[in-house]
Amino acid sequence: MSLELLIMFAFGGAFLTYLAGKISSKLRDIFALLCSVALVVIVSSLYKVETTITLYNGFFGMPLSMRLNPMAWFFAIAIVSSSALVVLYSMSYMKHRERTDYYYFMLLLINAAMLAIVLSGDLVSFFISWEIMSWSTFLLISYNRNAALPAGIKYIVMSLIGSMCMLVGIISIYTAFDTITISEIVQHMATATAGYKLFLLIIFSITFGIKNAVVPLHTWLPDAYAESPSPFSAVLSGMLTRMGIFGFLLIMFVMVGAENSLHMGRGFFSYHNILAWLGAITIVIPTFIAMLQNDAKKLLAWHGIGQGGYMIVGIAFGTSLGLAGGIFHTLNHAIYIILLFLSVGAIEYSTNGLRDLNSLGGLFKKMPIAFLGGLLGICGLIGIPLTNGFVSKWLIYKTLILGKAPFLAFATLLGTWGTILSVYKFLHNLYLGQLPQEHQNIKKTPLAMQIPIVILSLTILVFGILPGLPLKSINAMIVSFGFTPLTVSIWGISSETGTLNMINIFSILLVVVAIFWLIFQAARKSTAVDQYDNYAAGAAIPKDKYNYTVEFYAPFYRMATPYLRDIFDMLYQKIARFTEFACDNIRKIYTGYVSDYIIYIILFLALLISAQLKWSVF
Amino acid sequence: MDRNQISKWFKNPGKMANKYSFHVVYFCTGCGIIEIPPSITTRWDAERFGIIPVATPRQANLFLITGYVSTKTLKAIIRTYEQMPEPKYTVAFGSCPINGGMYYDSYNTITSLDKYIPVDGYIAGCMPRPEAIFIGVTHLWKLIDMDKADGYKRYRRDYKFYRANQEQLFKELGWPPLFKDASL
Amino acid sequence: MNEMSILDPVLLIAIPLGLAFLIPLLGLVSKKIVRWIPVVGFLFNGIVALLILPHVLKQPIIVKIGGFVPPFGINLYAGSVGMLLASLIAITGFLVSIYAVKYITKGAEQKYHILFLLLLTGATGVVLTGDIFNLFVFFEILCISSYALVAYLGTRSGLEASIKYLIQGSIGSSFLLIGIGLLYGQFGTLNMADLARQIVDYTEPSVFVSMVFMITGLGIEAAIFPLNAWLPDAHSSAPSSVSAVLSGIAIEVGLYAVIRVLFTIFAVSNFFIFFMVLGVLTVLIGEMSAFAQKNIKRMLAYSSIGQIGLIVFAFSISTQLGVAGGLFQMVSHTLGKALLFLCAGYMIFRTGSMEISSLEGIGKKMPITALCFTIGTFSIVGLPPFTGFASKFMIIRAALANGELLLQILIGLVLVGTIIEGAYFFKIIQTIYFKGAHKTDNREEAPVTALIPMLILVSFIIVIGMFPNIIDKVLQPAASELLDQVKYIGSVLG
Amino acid sequence: MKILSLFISPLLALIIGLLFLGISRKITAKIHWRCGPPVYQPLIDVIRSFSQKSISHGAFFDFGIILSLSSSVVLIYFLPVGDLYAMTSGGLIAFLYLMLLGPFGIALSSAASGNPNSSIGVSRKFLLALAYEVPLLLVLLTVMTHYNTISLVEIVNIQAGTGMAFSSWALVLPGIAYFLILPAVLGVRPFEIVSAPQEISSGPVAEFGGKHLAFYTLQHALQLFVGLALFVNIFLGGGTLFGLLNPIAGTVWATILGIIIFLVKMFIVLVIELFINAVYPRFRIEQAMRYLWKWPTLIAFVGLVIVAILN
Amino acid sequence: MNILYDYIYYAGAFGLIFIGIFTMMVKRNYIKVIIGLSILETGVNLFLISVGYISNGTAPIFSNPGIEAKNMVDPVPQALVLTAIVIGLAVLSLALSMAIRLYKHFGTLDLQQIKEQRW
Repeated sequence: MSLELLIMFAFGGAFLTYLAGKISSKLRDIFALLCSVALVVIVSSLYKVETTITLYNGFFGMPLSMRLNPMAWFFAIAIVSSSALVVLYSMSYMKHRERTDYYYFMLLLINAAMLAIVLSGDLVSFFISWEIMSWSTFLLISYNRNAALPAGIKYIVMSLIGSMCMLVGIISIYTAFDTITISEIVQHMATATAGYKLFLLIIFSITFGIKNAVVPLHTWLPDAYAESPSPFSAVLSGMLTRMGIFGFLLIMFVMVGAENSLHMGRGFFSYHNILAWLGAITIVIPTFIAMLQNDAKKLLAWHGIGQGGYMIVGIAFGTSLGLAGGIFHTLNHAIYIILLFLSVGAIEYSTNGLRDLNSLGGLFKKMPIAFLGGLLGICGLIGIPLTNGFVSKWLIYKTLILGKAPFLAFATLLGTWGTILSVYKFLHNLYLGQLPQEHQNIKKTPLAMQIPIVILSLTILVFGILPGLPLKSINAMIVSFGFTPLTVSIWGISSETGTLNMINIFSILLVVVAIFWLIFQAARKSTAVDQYDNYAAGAAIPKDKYNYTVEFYAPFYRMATPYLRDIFDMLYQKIARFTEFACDNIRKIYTGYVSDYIIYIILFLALLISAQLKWSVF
Repeated sequence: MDRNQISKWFKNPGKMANKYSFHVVYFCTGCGIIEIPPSITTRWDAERFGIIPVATPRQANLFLITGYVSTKTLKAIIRTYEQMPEPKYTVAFGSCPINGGMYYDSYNTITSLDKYIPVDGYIAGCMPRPEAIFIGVTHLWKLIDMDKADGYKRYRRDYKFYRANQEQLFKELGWPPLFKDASL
Repeated sequence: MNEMSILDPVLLIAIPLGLAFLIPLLGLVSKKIVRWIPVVGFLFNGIVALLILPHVLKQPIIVKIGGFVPPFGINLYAGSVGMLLASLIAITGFLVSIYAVKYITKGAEQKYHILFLLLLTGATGVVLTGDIFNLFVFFEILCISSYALVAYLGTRSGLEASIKYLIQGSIGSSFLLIGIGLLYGQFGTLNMADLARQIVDYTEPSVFVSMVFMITGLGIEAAIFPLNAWLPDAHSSAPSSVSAVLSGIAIEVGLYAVIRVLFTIFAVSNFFIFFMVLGVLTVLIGEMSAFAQKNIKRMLAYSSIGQIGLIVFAFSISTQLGVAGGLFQMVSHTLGKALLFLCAGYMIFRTGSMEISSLEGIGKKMPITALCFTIGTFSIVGLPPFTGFASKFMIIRAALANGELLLQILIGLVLVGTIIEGAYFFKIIQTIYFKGAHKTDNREEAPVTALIPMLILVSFIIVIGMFPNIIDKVLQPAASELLDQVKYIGSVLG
Repeated sequence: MKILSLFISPLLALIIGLLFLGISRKITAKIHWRCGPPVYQPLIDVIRSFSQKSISHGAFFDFGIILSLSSSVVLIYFLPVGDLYAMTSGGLIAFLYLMLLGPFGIALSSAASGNPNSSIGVSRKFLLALAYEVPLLLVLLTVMTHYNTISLVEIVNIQAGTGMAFSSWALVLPGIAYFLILPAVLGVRPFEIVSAPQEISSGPVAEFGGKHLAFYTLQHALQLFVGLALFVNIFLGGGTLFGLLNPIAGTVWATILGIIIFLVKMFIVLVIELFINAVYPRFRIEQAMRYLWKWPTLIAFVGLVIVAILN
Repeated sequence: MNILYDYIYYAGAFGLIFIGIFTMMVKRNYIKVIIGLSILETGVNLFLISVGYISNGTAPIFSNPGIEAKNMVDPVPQALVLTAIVIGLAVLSLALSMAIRLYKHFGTLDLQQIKEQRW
């Protein structure tokens, strides 16, 4: 299986899916699913293959190439598998929506573009795929209309800013080194000055920072996540946003090289340290803002930003342990956030688009599978031991503590505790507590939506208990960056400063739970009661209009709301408003009076003459 | 006190523990509640007998009806009583729950509580002093020892009777019957 | 020369001109046939131009009209730039005239087609001529026919735009003529090559006066920043097919003339910093003005100003790469903007309003048109894999190649303009596809004669965007032709 | 030793925890000038709870409380009591996370009951946790940074060599901070906001009766044990006393004595804590958060800064 | 005086150009603007003629062998002017025809009031 075939399959599949949709929607669904499953098969068959191919020399004579290495493979498999699950999920979720052809087309196109990004062997094809991804994402974010429209504009404007920065960076590299192939750039980079490297790092960091929503550049994300269709929110948060992490890895550890990017500047004011601090801020502030959200998807979106911070901290700290943590967290985040978005999507599906945390509750009896997904998802998000999130977070904490960065560690840990609060609210207000009367007879979750949720839930546990599975290929990636490899075994990680043995913890917990479960069963059997048989000072709980999930952390709201505002968003809004104002006024120079226009002409003439007198052309 | 007799503990730990760990629903039904604070604080210190007030019937095994029971309160009392886990005991406190006391002809006070929930013991007086409470508790111990404090069993057995009385008083109770298969 | 006697560049001018005057006669025969005359004419032109193009890449063709030797007679200079633009004009003209077959149904049809043919004849003449007064004449042909075409619909806005255009355009022509007169007074020749040769040796600075007048005169047609007040009015009020040509061809021809004058005749070198700033200013003002528009055609018109600014900027870098980038940007702008205007034409026709808000739900009503429009906007904004990206890539590369700080700052500003451009174009896309209620209107797709040109333009945009090497082969000789004054003089004067 | 401690540790912790609950009730009573219940009263309560017939709001209601108790037991395995510990994997970070699992299980369970009071209680519980975790994390980070390890056992071992952590003056401030937040960690007055029987009917445990309540009580006992033991381990040198046991190191007696020393230390901390507990009224949640984010956090932060500069 | 004599045509031409532009700039009436345009064009034409003009020159016809080429008036500008006049005429007629339509639509020829197309 060659890479050309893979790329052809990805892009061609997207187009063909669209065409198939013109014939019949059932055919399209099946075709889309087959396509994405086929991609999974192809990519997994390429495990441990390292190859480079040149696609064509068409772009101004620059060779556009594809290459496969451990890093690319790792991201590629994550992309294609999440895509396959999401496509499967969409088969039910999108059934009664309009423009589904378009939806599938864009979804598959985005996946193809992401695949092309991670596989691209040179910067121009990287950029082209990046942009295809950006605009197709824009088209899909806007899919839900109404509130989605400003979100889409916000996204595409910030994305454009990012890509313009990247374009400048790429062209500057091309000008400096006369090549765009990454492997050749790596060789040339040794000759570059430190200042130039710093310039490259910064300008690419803006791009990837926007994509990965590092704090001052994050403002596109909450709206975009919240307003796109749920399966796509999953892709968006799981993989698409994390292309930023891929980019950071690419620029920091592949192109500029670890030995350069980790020694840029001095002391606190070094590139990677500032990046790590930005990551820390990214963890703390959005996590606390998430606590104030009342929209399930928006809450998850803010967490998406916050979790991105862990990855940034991990990879910016730049030890093999931290790097492994950061990369592993990227994968883990993808798994659990996709799961969470799919669970919320299931609720949206069942309750006809309701995702307001204040008006739902008690759904765990009605939608057990979605609840399972939600529970394991938030466990992973918090990093409860035995879920995958724990391992990666553990790696990051350990790196930070032993790397003598207690304040960074504090930020990361604090972020975790903030996460617990807000995701518990998420879980509680959606699934636990009282089931409102109007949701007693909600739609059932279809099988096609249940399967991905179950698969992802199991993956969370498997990766949590046997973290060695993904860590092995991450280890290969780290080695390719020139770091010392970790001692990874199937159950965890061991190093001279402490080991992590997940299967150990798992087995003990399992035994203890079993023992207590037996004790529990042996004790007097309990009577089952319904949710209205609750003690509320002797009063009967009213069945209608009774929902106490509103304002779950009311005391905290009162305390924190004045301080927890997204100042950057406000700043950008101000800038946008100012730009609009400027745009609205600058066109007033076209006054509509011909005499004014003639004056402009005369003025131009005068200007030219004075320019001649100043610069003396002749 | 026989809570130090190990053999009894081995014979029936549940019963013994129930005796010496009265968790009282701290539910203010009437004026008698004024006698509870002295009894649980420094002067009389109910805790030395293992009696402590708890906030929710789910954790309790003793229900003290402290004083007169108005119709409105009765509804909450029934609800609370039904939510207590078995075994559970009820002690009516003061003369009002027994026969209405000084409210014997009041339109909104019930005169006999045991029409609505089973009562295991009465402490007469208006008001009974805290010492009387402890005497009542020791009597209850004896009743438990003799398995005569069987109010909760009676409630289960005669549920239809109680439910009928309750429904007669309140047109709508607001909760389903506790036992489905209870017979008269 | 013998084997390619059919491939005479003169035909490119002569055939449309002849056909234009043939139209009234043919109109007597059949009304319907008139509509197809421009199509036939530009098809022929396109084929001829594309056939000539490979030949001129190596060696420009000098056509001596009437057999006079260049400094004395009028000559056509069919170099790679000229032929590139001529083929572009022919192709665009061909596509737009196909579009116009069904689109122009009201009013004086015959006159429309005559004027249309004349307009593009003028444009072709401008890009091919080697004589400065001839350039003026062709320019006037172009201008006058466009004045008339802008007012073609006879609406209030059309008339207003037309007279404003006319007043400014006439001043521009007068200035151009003054410039030509001054040059002639100083050097006694009108041949560009000859002028160039003499100006190289001429040391007195007084020649700048004529240059200033010429640039101002041509600049009005080229819509460089303070001189472009006519553009939004004219482009938005004209029928869409005309707007497409005006935006896609007319202003670019004007710009070509400016560049030709600057590069070939005057060979200025240190004046470009001024034009760079001017270009960036044009970009910013154009894009910012477009941002606040409610009228779609006006928005597109302002966007054209922005694009022109970008092209000016690219040319002012005045390196091989920069000029090639500018030419490429011209090509991609022509394709993209023509496509956008064509799509907008039928979108406006179906909704009956030019307001952007009235386009809600048009994506459902006219899916193919909307798709073409979307691709056009992507190309104009410069998103891969469409042509706009490739040309922008080239320009940025040229700007960064020198490593000058000023250029870097200016390209930054240009990119800011691009972002603003992206913002408003994406808003339109949202309006087209995602705004409004979920209407279940019947499909009212544009007619086939409109769809064919649109789809052909789309395919050009995608193919050139993915394989820019195709056009790069023409761009490089073209750029070197513009930059290499000596070679130009040599090839004309022998 | 590890195998042995797998069985001994939880039993010890349960017994000691229940005993400490009883002792604390007794001592509080004594401070209140009462007689108080016998020290084994909590055991009676547990037995009574087991004997009662509880209600259940569904499988998840049961699962949460089982998980909570189990994870507390697992937590005990990580906690060195003298030389008694079963697991070191993951170190203090894993320990911190497992500490989370107990309250989390209870929260899940009580939320599944759908009781409004429980919901309020849980919300308060998490807010309080957030409030005290800020200084607690700072304190633990200070210690980990100071000793440059994430292993709890290693921290104890280092202290065994140097005496108590308090004797290193850099750790005095964190110690004070920890002591200030200890009532909040243990959830006793003045931070008894979560259960608050008079306000919200015991909060999270409002629906727990019978075996659920018994499990909760056991969990509570373990929580008490863990809170105290962590303090002893981190700041008071665990099961060592200024090298007193060094001459007999390695013998069984040393282990047993170590455990006893450990328990005594815990007891002392508990008694000091009780004096605060017995005389203070309850904070409101905002007051608690404001307090915890002010003084303890400030002290802990200064401590961390000092340690960070020293290193 | 000689200088004035040499350049009087230029002065006149630029004077006319200036007047023309000034008229176009300040006059509000469209017809007057057209008049200004026509003056401008006249000025330009005059300028072109004067470029080729040699005082006391002869017609550029080699009818008489005694006439020297350097005394001839340059014929090219005259050809140019002819073209320019034609073009000017075209523009003028177009402008005037539009004036009619303009008045029909707007009811006025005041350019200050015809400003629907702006911004």
